[in-house]
Amino acid sequence: MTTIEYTRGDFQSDQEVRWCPGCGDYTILASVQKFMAASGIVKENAVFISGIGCAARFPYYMSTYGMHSIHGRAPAVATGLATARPDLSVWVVGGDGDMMSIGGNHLIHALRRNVNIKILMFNNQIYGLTKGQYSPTSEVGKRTKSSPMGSIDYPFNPMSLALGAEATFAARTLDMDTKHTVEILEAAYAHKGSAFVEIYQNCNVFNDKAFIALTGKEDRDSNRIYLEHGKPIRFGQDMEKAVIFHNGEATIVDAASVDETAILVHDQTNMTMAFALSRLSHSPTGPTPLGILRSDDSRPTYDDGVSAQLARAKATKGDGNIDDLIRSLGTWTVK
Amino acid sequence: MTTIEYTRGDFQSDQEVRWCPGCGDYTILASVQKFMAASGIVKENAVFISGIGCAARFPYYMSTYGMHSIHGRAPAVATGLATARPDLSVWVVGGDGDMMSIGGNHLIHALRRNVNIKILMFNNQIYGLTKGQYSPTSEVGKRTKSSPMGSIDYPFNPMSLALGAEATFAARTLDMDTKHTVEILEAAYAHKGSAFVEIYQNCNVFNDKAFIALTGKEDRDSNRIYLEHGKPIRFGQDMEKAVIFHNGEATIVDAASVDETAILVHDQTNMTMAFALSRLSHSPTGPTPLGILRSDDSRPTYDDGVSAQLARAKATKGDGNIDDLIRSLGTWTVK
Amino acid sequence: MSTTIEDVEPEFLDKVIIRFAGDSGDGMQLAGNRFTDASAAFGNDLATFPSFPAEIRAPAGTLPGVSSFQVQIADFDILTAGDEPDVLVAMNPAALKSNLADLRPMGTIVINTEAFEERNLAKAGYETNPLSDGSLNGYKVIEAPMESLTKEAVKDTGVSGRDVLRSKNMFALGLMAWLYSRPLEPTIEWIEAQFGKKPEVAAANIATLKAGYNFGLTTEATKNSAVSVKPASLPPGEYTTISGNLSLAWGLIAGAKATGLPLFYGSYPITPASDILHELSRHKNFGVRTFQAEDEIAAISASIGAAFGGHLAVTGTSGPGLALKSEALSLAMMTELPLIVVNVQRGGPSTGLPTKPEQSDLLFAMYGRHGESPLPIVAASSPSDAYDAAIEAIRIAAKYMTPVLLLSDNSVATGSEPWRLPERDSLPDFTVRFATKPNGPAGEFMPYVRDPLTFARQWAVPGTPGLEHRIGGLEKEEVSGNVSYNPANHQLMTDTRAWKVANIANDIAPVAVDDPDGARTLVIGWGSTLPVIKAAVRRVRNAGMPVAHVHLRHLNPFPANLGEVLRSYERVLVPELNNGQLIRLLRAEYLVDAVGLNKVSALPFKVTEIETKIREMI
Amino acid sequence: MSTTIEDVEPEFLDKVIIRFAGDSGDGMQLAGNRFTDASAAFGNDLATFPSFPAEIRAPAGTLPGVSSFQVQIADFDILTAGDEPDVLVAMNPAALKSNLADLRPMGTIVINTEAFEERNLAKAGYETNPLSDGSLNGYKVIEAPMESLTKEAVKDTGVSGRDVLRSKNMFALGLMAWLYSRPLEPTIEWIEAQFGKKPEVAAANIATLKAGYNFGLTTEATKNSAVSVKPASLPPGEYTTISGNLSLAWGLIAGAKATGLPLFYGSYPITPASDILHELSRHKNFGVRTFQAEDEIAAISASIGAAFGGHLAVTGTSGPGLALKSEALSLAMMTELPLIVVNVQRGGPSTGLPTKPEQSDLLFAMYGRHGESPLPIVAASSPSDAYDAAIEAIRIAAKYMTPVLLLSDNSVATGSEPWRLPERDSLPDFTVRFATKPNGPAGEFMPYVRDPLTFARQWAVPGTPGLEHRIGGLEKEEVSGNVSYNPANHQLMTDTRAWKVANIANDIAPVAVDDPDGARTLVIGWGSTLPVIKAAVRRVRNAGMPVAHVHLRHLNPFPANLGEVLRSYERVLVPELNNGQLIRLLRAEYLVDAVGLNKVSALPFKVTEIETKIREMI
Ligand SMILES: Cc1ncc(C[n+]2csc(CCOP(=O)(O)OP(=O)(O)O)c2C)c(N)n1
Ligand SMILES: Cc1ncc(C[n+]2csc(CCOP(=O)(O)OP(=O)(O)O)c2C)c(N)n1
Ligand code: SF4
Ligand code: SF4
Ligand SMILES: [Mg+2]
Ligand SMILES: [Mg+2]
Repeated sequence: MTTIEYTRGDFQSDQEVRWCPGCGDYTILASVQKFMAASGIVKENAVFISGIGCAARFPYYMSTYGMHSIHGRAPAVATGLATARPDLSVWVVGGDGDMMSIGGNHLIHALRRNVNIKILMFNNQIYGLTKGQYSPTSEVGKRTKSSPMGSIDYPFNPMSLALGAEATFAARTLDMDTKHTVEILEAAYAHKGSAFVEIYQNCNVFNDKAFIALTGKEDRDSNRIYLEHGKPIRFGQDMEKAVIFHNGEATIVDAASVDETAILVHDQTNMTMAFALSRLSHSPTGPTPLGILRSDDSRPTYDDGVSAQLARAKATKGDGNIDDLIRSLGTWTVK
Repeated sequence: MTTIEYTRGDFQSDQEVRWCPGCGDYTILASVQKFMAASGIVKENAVFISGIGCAARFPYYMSTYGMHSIHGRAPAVATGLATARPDLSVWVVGGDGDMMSIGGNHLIHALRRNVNIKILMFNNQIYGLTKGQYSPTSEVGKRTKSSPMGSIDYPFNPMSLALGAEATFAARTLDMDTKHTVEILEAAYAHKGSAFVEIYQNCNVFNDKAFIALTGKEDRDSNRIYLEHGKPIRFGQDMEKAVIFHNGEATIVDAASVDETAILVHDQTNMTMAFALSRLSHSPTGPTPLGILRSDDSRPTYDDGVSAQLARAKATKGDGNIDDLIRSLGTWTVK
Repeated sequence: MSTTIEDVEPEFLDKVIIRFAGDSGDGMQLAGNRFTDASAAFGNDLATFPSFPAEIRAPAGTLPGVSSFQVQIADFDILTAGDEPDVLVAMNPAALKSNLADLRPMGTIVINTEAFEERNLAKAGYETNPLSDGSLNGYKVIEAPMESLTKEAVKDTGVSGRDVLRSKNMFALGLMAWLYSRPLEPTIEWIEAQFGKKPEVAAANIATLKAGYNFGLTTEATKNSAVSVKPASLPPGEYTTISGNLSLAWGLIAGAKATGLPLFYGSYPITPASDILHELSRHKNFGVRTFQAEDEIAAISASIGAAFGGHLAVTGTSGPGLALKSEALSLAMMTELPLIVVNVQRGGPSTGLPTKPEQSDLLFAMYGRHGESPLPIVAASSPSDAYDAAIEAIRIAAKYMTPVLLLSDNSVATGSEPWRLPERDSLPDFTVRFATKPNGPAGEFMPYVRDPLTFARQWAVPGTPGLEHRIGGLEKEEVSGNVSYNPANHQLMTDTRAWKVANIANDIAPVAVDDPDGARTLVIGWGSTLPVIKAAVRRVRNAGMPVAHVHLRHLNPFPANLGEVLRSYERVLVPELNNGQLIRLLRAEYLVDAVGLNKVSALPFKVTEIETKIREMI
Repeated sequence: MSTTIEDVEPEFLDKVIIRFAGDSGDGMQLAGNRFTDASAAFGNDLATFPSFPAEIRAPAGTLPGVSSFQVQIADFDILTAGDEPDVLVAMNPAALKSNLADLRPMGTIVINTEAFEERNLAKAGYETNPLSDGSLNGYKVIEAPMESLTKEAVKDTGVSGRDVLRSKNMFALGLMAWLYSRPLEPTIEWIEAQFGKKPEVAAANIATLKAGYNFGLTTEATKNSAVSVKPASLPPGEYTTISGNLSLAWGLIAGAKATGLPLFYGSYPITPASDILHELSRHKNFGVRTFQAEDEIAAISASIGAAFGGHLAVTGTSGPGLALKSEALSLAMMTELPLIVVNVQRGGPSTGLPTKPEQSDLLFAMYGRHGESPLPIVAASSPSDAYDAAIEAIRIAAKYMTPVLLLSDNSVATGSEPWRLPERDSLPDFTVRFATKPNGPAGEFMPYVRDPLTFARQWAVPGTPGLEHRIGGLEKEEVSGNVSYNPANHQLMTDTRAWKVANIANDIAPVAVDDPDGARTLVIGWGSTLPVIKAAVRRVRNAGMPVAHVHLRHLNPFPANLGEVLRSYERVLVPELNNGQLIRLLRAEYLVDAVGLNKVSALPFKVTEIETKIREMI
């Protein structure tokens, strides 16, 4: 494979981008295009599969192969494609409704199977396309058109759900933070197996400022907990906060109040630790972990498993012959 | 409500039980009937909803109200029933395929919503009714009719999945251990909200001895880790093993090798601890936690939330009047 | 790729009146003029009515400062700019306040939400915010934070300072262009010509124009698409103006009330059905429970659960969602529980054209289940008719213990018309009587004992002592309801389920033929084509040619006299917004050589299209 | 409730030969006699052939120790106990070994698995275990651990020691009673009479009998239900005996091979389609990928993904699963990707009667999608025909870039018959040529450029440089494939999709009418009724009355000459195992006053039923 030099523009399609001005989706699109150009992925081998929703219009704006499928089914479509064509780089894009409401089952099964697909969930905590009903990541009490007295649905914590579904890669990033987004995309791509990336995305029309605690000038430094493998978890304006394990739970403390050795050193291969970190925030209104919660390359991928069985079958039985197959139960002849 | 004295027989229906002789489902049926008789639940208020599968024939054998619905949808049917009729005691029964394969999405949504339903998953790690294909809880490498070269699907850990989906109650028990089963059913019933109970169930026809590590005379004592709230976690023939937290993970050690205080004291309200314990075994071939991993009554239930909003709406707006409603946008008169 | 050519549609409209209103600095005259030009380029007849502030320099944001521009567009010769606007664009509270009274009931209001903050509200004399105090309930409101969207849109164009917000009128204009399918090109050309020397201003205006258009597209905004042809004169009575989604929701509340049961509505949002969910969720004081499910399968499954529990259960959706409900609907049929499945049809197949009208789910409603699974189908013919159709669906469901499909479509749902209200206290009585006593020989309850007249089984709800029983999706033994593999029983149950539905033909009104002059040609339709067919028939008759008209409310079973009626005409025309669905049912059932007039272009029929076809046939 | 009355069915069988074989201590004579009596009580004609070990005390488990009992049951007078058994009950390896050679190809073997352990295998002279070495591939094997199931069944009856396993013959008998729908009552009565003095032995025998019956019921065991009427003589050629699920699976492999594409099969297990998944998963050396999905929606979605990737994708299921696939199938239609959807019909609606034959999904296949969503439908008429039907479905799908519905049913799937094999190297060539070059004016790839003859669009697969493009479920602009809201385009695309399917009528064989004598009455059928209709037609003709027969492979579009054929007969009879589905399509399409003969009792037609109806009509 010769390396081709791409620019961001090489990944822009000829279609007008039709999201609302100011929508976080624009920034994510730019980050993905930037990542793609530098990734080394040959353009014709990249495929973006989506469901339905604002986020799910994404494939139209990428000049790669793509499918804007139906609501919730993108992980399943992608599973078939990646299984059939392990030579491709298959990406799934969708919103929180698409992935966690109607598509929840396909998401968790794709994760447990460890199919080699990269799943980007744009979480705006709302149904954008259908004009603003609460989603499975909306906070309790949220008033929307379908919950005029406030939602009583307790939301998922997408990181916890993905980990509970055996995700081998689970990470979180923020639309605005393009640098971090690109880093996470690189890691997801490098990971062997399915990668689940939650991207907090501002819907400035139906759910503006849902992530203000992480994006607002005043709060963002004190609320963004950037995780780095092998590093003690510290954060805050002056790194004055730290995360420790206390009573079996990850807990935030003043760094000064604990011994340096008590501070949790992030180990992205440790499933329980990843889950513990996911519990630090349920909705991003306070300190919230960003980055790779889990990345574990030790589990074989589904598509490799399929390919290996095919190869083994051919090696032991030889290439199938249909004329022999239909005679394999024994034949007789009528003269 | 007057308490009625029931016997187990009062919960047996007139239908012949048609499972294979020796199937673990019989023992579970007996446990449920025993529990019911003593539970204080008025018979006509109990409803059993199931999907499709061997396990899902369950409602026919209970003399309560019941519905044998369609494959995978029982948690959703039950959600509707419990929301409409919070006065009832709604139970869901199904197999590992019914609940975690086709029904996975409804399961996780019922759990996050905390609908007041009690979900019993009979996990035999196989599709019984359709004659023995691997299920989402079957181990990797399993050879079945649909996986002649061995399954390459990494299985769910049902406890981890339930917890990742925000289950407020998650417990595990064993078909054979009727005493423990009844205890867990009691706790599930007492819990406010949705309860997820995984019951390891032997399918002696298509997956015999899957749980032999927990049921075989030789191994069972060394492999059953019975969890009790507030108690240090010790197990083994002579309680010689213990569970501690090590590197952020629950780990099994020789009790003698650690300080008594290092032994994990089970706290069923602690989500991270519950998750950590769920990771002690992925398939029950070695030491496996049994009992209540999580039980937390602090989250309001979905059906209570619905009822409260209805009551509040009536209190503020008064009982709805249809004649006023259709005139609420203003009217005019043609003479 | 060009921006908008692909999206342009020569929209059919009998007439529409649009009023742009804002502060005098908001550029409303310009927006109005551009919209007018784009429509003229399009071949419509037009009349405009600009209105400027009386004071030259009234303070911004106040009532005297409001400037407005009204345009009437029509398919036919018009002389005035019309009276009541159908759509009001309100750029600020003052514009809303001074124009709202003119807007027709159920009209559309496009709101620049960001102008609705305290200072502006106060200037306009509002004490509470009309966006949240419920005072706009009678309208269809499209909210957009136009200022920040404009700012974002022009971000990279180079304009700055005061110029940034200048182009927000273009946002409003773009959004109206989406709603009324006007081309953007003429406006873009005009902008380019106008601001040739200031390319950044031109770019800003174009970017905002497109942003408005795309906002409509992206958020699946639908216009009021019903073509309402007003009768020459309205019969006496009390009236309101109503849209179909609202009247359908109210009909559900009313129908449930008539049965004496609480209403349960399980749904997953989908255009154009979501508003039924929104409306019902506002009426919890009627004991209405709304359940926003994780998907359409859960929505219908939960509704089946609620029906088992004795609620009047309804699940609503549009085409793709109906597809997902198919398996569970078959379960509801087998368990013979009452359930209403509302399907607001939209352009198909697949995701199709979510905001467009089409009548292409009839055969799907009829045959869209595996096995022999017959269900009654009721269709709403107009926005106000949706109320009655909902009540009728509930009557059938509760009386016959069966799921019922209730078909609406985008035109019915989002269109509106005057509705002559039923008298107070005139709600029919469909009181449901649950089983209270065992009906079996051994004192047990047998769920498949049937009423000899309706073939309905008894409804026994959990919580009733002594009636414990189990139902499910495997074939049921007659009477006992136990699982049965008996062949004769399967035949009997299959036949019974078919008879039960067929028999409803005796309990619905025979078709009323509108045939004043003894015609030899019959036009037969269903659903939202009613007003257009009516108008076409009127025109033909006015031209002195007799033609008869039948419009079906019941698509399954057909009214008992339908075959006879069809056979009494020499020629039968079936206009449908699909490729021929009702006509297939009629041909198969009655072997009449009916002729179809079909249109699948995401547009309603034009009166002339039907008129021409009738004339051709006569 | 009585135990079994509900489940008894007066099964229609032309004839079946069953052989019980086991060790002389296994009670096979008794089992055989009881089965015979239960069948006699049932009104069948019978002939039996018991066979005892030659040696009085041959060692247990050895070949000489095998005892067997054969019974032939038929609907008509029979004189001998038959030649080749259809079913062999083998209680141990020796019984299998000494009887297998007699069993007919594709026959059913009921195995007591627990007897197949090393010692017994050795005694019978087996070197490898026939249960796992593949030597039973040509049969339908039902395995049951009869010993432990018997032990469990009798646990509470009080028997102990050697008596415990004594009743395992009753397990085999009960299982056969399920498979052939014999009543249990006569046997229970006999047991009670026989063991009156040993109530615990009676109880043990009854418990085991029921356990065997319930085992069949619970695990959805199906008998070979096809009624195969052998032609008087077979044409010369090489033959094998094949069941429909197998031949369909092989046809898929062959058809994919013909296209030159790898086969992808996405499925979720469901009776009676699961065996297609099982069979395909065994042939990975053909490059076949099988994907056991989490549900039917994922199964079809993954198949669509594989199709997009250039695989020959197939998804298989039965009724309830087809319902779940409806929405995604519409996406496949809109994206115009080739895809085969196999539907093995079973008794419906809802969960219905999963192990029973029915033809009640035809209208669902035809109309089971929202919007205008036409798809070709191909049906298999017999077990061997399923091979050809699968190849034909693939031909159409690949050539026309369209999903195709391939209908089978329980009779075709689980039945078996002699199959004249195609010559070696006779596989047709359907080689698919993917797009390799841009086709747009600006050097881009336009996915909706169509072939002028087939209307098929081009298939460009990811990985091909320069052909990057996007497809999806929103309406597509002709040629470019961009999203389009244009009305004229929607009409055009709707029409094109309809034409594309209708046009296939010109590419399929005209219907061949079997009418040697110039009849005035035509019988027209589809699917698994073929052999029965053929036999009925033969009988009528033998009685000297002319009657014509047409059997349809293509249900949509119909062959081009069908209308003409239908109109050339005075009377048309349409026998179907449903409430009248093909007949509705024929009446709507051709306005012929056809008459239906319908049966929905989970049983195939009897030859006499059709014969009588034809005689009535002539
Ligand atoms: C089967 C089906 N049900 C419902 C819909 C309507 N629908 C489209 S997108 C959507 C949810 C959008 O929310 P999300 O996935 O969070 O995406 P966002 O628009 O917020 O990016 C819904 C309910 C549909 N298109 N198909
Ligand atoms: C829609 C649908 N798909 C598939 C099936 C076939 N089916 C019935 S039960 C079952 C799985 C059974 O496994 P499980 O849920 O684990 O229950 P068990 O029989 O093991 O108790 C399947 C695939 C069905 N009935 N309906
Ligand atoms: S509605 Fe929200 S998510 Fe959708 S495009 Fe607009 S801002 Fe973005
Ligand atoms: S197949 Fe397995 S799970 Fe089903 S009844 Fe038999 S032993 Fe139980
Ligand atoms: Mg969203
Ligand atoms: Mg199971």
